[in-house]
Amino acid sequence: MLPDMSRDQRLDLLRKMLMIRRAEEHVVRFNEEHEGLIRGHFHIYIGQEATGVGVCAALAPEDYLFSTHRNHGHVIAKGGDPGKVLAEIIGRETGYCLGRGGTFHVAAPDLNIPHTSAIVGGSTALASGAALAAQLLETSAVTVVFFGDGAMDEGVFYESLNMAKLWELPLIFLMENNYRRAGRVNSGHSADDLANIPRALNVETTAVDGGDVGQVYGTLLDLARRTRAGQGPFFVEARTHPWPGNDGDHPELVAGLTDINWAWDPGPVPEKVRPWYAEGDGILAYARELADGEGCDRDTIVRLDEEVRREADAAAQFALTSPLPAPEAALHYAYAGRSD
Amino acid sequence: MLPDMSRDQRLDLLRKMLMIRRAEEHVVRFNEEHEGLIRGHFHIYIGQEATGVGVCAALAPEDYLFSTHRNHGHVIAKGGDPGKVLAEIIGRETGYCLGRGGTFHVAAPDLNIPHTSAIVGGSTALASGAALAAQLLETSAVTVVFFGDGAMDEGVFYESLNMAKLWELPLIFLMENNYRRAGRVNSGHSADDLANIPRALNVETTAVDGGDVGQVYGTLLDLARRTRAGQGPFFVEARTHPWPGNDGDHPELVAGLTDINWAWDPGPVPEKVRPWYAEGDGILAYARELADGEGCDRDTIVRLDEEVRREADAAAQFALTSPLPAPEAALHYAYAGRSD
Amino acid sequence: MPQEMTLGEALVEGLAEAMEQDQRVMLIGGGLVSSGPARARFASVRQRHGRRIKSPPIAELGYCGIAAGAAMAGLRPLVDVGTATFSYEAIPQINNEAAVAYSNSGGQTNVPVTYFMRYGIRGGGGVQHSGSPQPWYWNTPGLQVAMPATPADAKGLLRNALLKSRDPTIFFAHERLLGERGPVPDGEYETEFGKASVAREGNDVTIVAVGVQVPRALAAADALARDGIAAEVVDPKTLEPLDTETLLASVGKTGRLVVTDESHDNCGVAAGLAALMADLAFDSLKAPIKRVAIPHVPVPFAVPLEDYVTPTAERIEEAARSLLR
Amino acid sequence: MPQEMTLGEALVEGLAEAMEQDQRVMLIGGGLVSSGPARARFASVRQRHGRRIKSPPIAELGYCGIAAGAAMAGLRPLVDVGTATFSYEAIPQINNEAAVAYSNSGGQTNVPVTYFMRYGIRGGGGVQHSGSPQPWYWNTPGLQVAMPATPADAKGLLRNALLKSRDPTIFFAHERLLGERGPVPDGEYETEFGKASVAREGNDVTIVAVGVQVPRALAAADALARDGIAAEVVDPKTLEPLDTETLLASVGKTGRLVVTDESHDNCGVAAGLAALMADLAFDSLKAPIKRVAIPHVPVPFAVPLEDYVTPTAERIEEAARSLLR
Ligand SMILES: Cc1ncc(C[n+]2csc(CCOP(=O)(O)OP(=O)(O)O)c2C)c(N)n1
Ligand SMILES: Cc1ncc(C[n+]2csc(CCOP(=O)(O)OP(=O)(O)O)c2C)c(N)n1
Ligand SMILES: [Mg+2]
Ligand SMILES: [Mg+2]
Repeated sequence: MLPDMSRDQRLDLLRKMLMIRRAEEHVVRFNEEHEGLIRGHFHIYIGQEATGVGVCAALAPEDYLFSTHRNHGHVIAKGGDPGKVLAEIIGRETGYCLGRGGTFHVAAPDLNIPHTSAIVGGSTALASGAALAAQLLETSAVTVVFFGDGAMDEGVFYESLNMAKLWELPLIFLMENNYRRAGRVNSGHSADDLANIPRALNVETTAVDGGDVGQVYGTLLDLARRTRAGQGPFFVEARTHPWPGNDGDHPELVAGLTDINWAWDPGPVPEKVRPWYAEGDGILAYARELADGEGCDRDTIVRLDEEVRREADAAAQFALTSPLPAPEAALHYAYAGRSD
Repeated sequence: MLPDMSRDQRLDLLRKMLMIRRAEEHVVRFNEEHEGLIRGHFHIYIGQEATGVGVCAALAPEDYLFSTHRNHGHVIAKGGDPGKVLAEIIGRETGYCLGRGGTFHVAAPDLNIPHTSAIVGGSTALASGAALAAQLLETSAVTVVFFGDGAMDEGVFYESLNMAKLWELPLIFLMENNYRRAGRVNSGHSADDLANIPRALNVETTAVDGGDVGQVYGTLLDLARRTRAGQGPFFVEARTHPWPGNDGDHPELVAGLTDINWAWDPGPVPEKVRPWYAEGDGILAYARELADGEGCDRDTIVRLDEEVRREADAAAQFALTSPLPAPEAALHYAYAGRSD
Repeated sequence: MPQEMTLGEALVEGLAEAMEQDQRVMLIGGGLVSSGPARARFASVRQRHGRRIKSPPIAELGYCGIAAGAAMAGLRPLVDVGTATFSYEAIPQINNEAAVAYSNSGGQTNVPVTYFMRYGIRGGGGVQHSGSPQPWYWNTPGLQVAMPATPADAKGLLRNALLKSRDPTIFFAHERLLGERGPVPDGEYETEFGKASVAREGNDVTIVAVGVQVPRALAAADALARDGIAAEVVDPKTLEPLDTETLLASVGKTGRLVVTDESHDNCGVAAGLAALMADLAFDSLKAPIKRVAIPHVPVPFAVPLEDYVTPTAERIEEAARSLLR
Repeated sequence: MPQEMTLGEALVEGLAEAMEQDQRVMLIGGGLVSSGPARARFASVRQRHGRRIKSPPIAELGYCGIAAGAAMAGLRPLVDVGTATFSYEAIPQINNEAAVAYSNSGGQTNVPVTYFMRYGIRGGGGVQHSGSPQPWYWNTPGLQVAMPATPADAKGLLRNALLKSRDPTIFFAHERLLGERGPVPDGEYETEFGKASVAREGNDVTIVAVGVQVPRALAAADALARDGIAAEVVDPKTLEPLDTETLLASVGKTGRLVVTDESHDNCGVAAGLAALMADLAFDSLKAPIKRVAIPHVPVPFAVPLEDYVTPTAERIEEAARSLLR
């Protein structure tokens, strides 16, 4: 469903989704092509772009966002500079956190993403706190906390949900159900429907197709309004088809770089992943939709993608050529109250 | 409702309930009458005897029981020696745990009460583990874990409930709802009905009048059977009228010692607590019921109470006159693998 | 002129002032004290500032994390966790979120939250109400650790944490100090973090004591004085930041050192302080560094057992004597 | 004759044998290793003993408590918590239940559970995947703490914990040791708890090193040897129980001591060991006790920052030299 907004705004959603896709493609290639550049493991957002972009399009700059180990896309969706995101992911001085946080912890306080927890469920409590602050300080800020289906295994989610409801916090619990826990398939929960848990705690729930940016945007716009009106908290389940590249321990570009033309001509897509690109990929689906809509055609979209690719390449270059922090800087920033 | 059992067995339930009441009355008096005997705070089970006794009457010796900070009554109900319970509560060498555990931690491994946690919710995980052991070792043991309504605030309860259901553990979650958190009135939960939480996790729930020993016994007998048949876990809510003596930080005998005759003649009961003794006290209610039932009259019951009082007094004497542990014993028992 | 009050009253006083002075100061949890006149004083605070006081469900992990998140978003929360062992539930949010956000954000995100907890062997608490986790918190970079020994410091340090600090603070009050009286200066004041006080001067042996061990060390010093042994008692007040200079100066003068804290001995606070001195003060040391702490056994319940594992004035005195034989 | 294998393979081997030998041994969680041939070996264990292997939801507090309860009721569970920081979630059940039940029951309830976790600065883990909580566990009475440095010890200590021990054990493997190869004796054997090994003999300086610090200390000793400095490297293998005698003997011989562990410095393992020696070995010490640990800052992500806070062989070497100038 096309989002209810102007043509340019619609194209801007696609731009953001493509930017996330292209940036994440670079992250995977950083790992594949630059020995030792990425020392540990990492998680990417490919396949969930429509959710992050749809949600953030419904938010105001002063709204708070909390994320997870799978944060790259969320930060870009909230308006993050892809160069500073990529630089943080590979630990450069020019990264959002001066390279101290890294891939698990990309945060952008100036975008009201104060801290990103890679502890499953960890952000649900912190986000409830930010919402409490907005409530007591009487600002109009809404807080959105992204977390995965797996986070609903953790007690901290349950405790936070309970307090968010008891205290009627201006908070939206945004559960991204990719039917995976990191790379692993594992239902892991005794509830048939995970939304039964917020229901049991009297929290209003909504389910959306996390691959449909328009639906996500429309739903969040309404919930954000109601949350500002003091009707929160809310729980949203955004369901996405798990991207095959996420199966296993390290993400892989199982189909190589996404070709925007696959939206219309899936022929070249490798057999085994064709179903996902046909039904699961919110970017290709949205591109098709847009091209059919008025005042926009396939060419516009292909050109937009070329533009985004150039920007993403530049961002990757920026990250790769950025300096590493000076070793001694390691000892800084333990305490705000110390002269660093 | 009278439990479906022989006259003697019915009287034995009353005996156990009275024993808990009389023992707890001694605990309160220990604190009021012996300066410095009880250094810290403590929690007593008055008003919930029918639940503990009804549950344990449905259990076999090999079944596991886990309890809370409010454990005194549970241990006696499972067959604990009142003298050894009282001795533990005041830290005597003759106590169930040689005085090392104390009021918060009365445990009786030989009664299959291996360890008692005073951490709210703490026992729900441990009990799930005991149930897992019974399952893997293929014993017929059922595990019952008592916990209060407040424990449902804690994430550990939620996590344990989820795993108990996922692994189909032979476990009964026995929530004693006294509508208090320790001494404090505080709903504290966003669920209208606390049982909605196990329901959301697909756990079958039952509510019983925790003041009706017959109903509790009947329900548990059936659930224990079904649990042994591999149909667990189950969740039971036992609702009790909060005993007024529990309001505030230290338990008080607000109506002095319970007079069994109040079952028939509540006249002497202090005005402000009369409603509780009229409707809330499962002991007086059961006494009335029994006296009306065949083969048993008021006299039998009054005599039974006298007998129990004598035993409880002796148990208190035993505890008070028992030796304290030798100071150096403090350093023993850190590790099983060390020569103590 | 200074008023006499209990440590508990001083804490509530500090909280009352802070909530009055700064709208961002809020409280999650109980009223720092469980009984006595301070309780009544707190009732009036609740009266006045109820909107900024939240009574949470029994969910330490959740509400300690909520406090950290609220601090990231502009509040200055105080959390009354109650008994220190209950804070174990919240370690993931305290040590792995609140403590790391400032460093992890490259110095952008401040987390001015204070976690108040009652630690130690209170008397009849049993193992699960007698915890002393201060070594775990001091071990964790990003956390400040305050351990006041007097009503005056309790109030001043709490005001500092609530009104001035930009970092998370773990604030310990020993159960047995809450009822102890002492003079508290009039008016508004903060006690500096990282500034130790010499609670008693002496040239023969240094006793570095933390929290409840300070009065015990002073009692030990009195006993030693009767035999002509002049013990110097140093109270760091905060472990993080730590006033290493004052400790070094004292050890440099006496050459003998006893360190004492009511936490377990392995990797305990006494051990942490001893290790620092075994490096930095080695050249001035004339004798082994003695630790007086809780022996390595879970705190048992019974009165004689509990007393036996308590690091009393007598044990401090004995440790000091052993250095002068 | 002994086989060469990685520490990870040795652990899986130990688990496989233990599950074969004792029906009470069970596993909750992953397969100790995340990749490599050991992963395949584990798959066969899962094949064979699937009924005794549970894949839990992401609920560390719950399943670590479940393991403790199962141990109280007759099983001998091994829990693979994964990254050591995830164990923070479970501290209420590990430190406040599993650790205390034996003492609290007056010696009646045994809790033979083993919690396996990967600790330390792994490389690119970021602050929340680079934790070293061993000081907190060693501080907690009732818990045993095993920190193997070699494949042989890893297997022998794990077998001991799973088959022989009657107490809860925290079992640490450094992320960077899992892939290191070494000889592993044939057949079934257990490595004794509380028995240190002298990994290298020397008379000039003692280096007490734990876990991943052992190979680093040996590398430092090589470098020192080139300048004629003979360092003795002592590997305690377990912190609890601790082989104090072997440590004292070495320090008694060398008179100089460096202690090193990859945990944070305040109240860290190095500090805990230094404090013991500053008391017991004082008379034989000729120089300050040096600690090589992680400085007091949350572990940062970027390569140069992460390397800067790592207690490397170079830093151990430098510390040793400073004692001989
Ligand atoms: C407390 C904790 N336990 C375990 C992990 C390891 N871990 C990282 S991601 C992940 C799976 C999370 O699944 P989900 O929340 O659904 O997020 P997804 O990866 O599917 O986006 C796990 C178990 C962790 N980071 N934190
Ligand atoms: C983790 C933890 N937090 C707080 C406490 C303090 N505490 C002891 S009893 C209690 C209330 C428990 O309420 P409930 O579970 O309903 O049991 P009840 O006392 O009503 O029987 C609290 C908060 C505790 N023991 N453990
Ligand atoms: Mg998922
Ligand atoms: Mg209750």
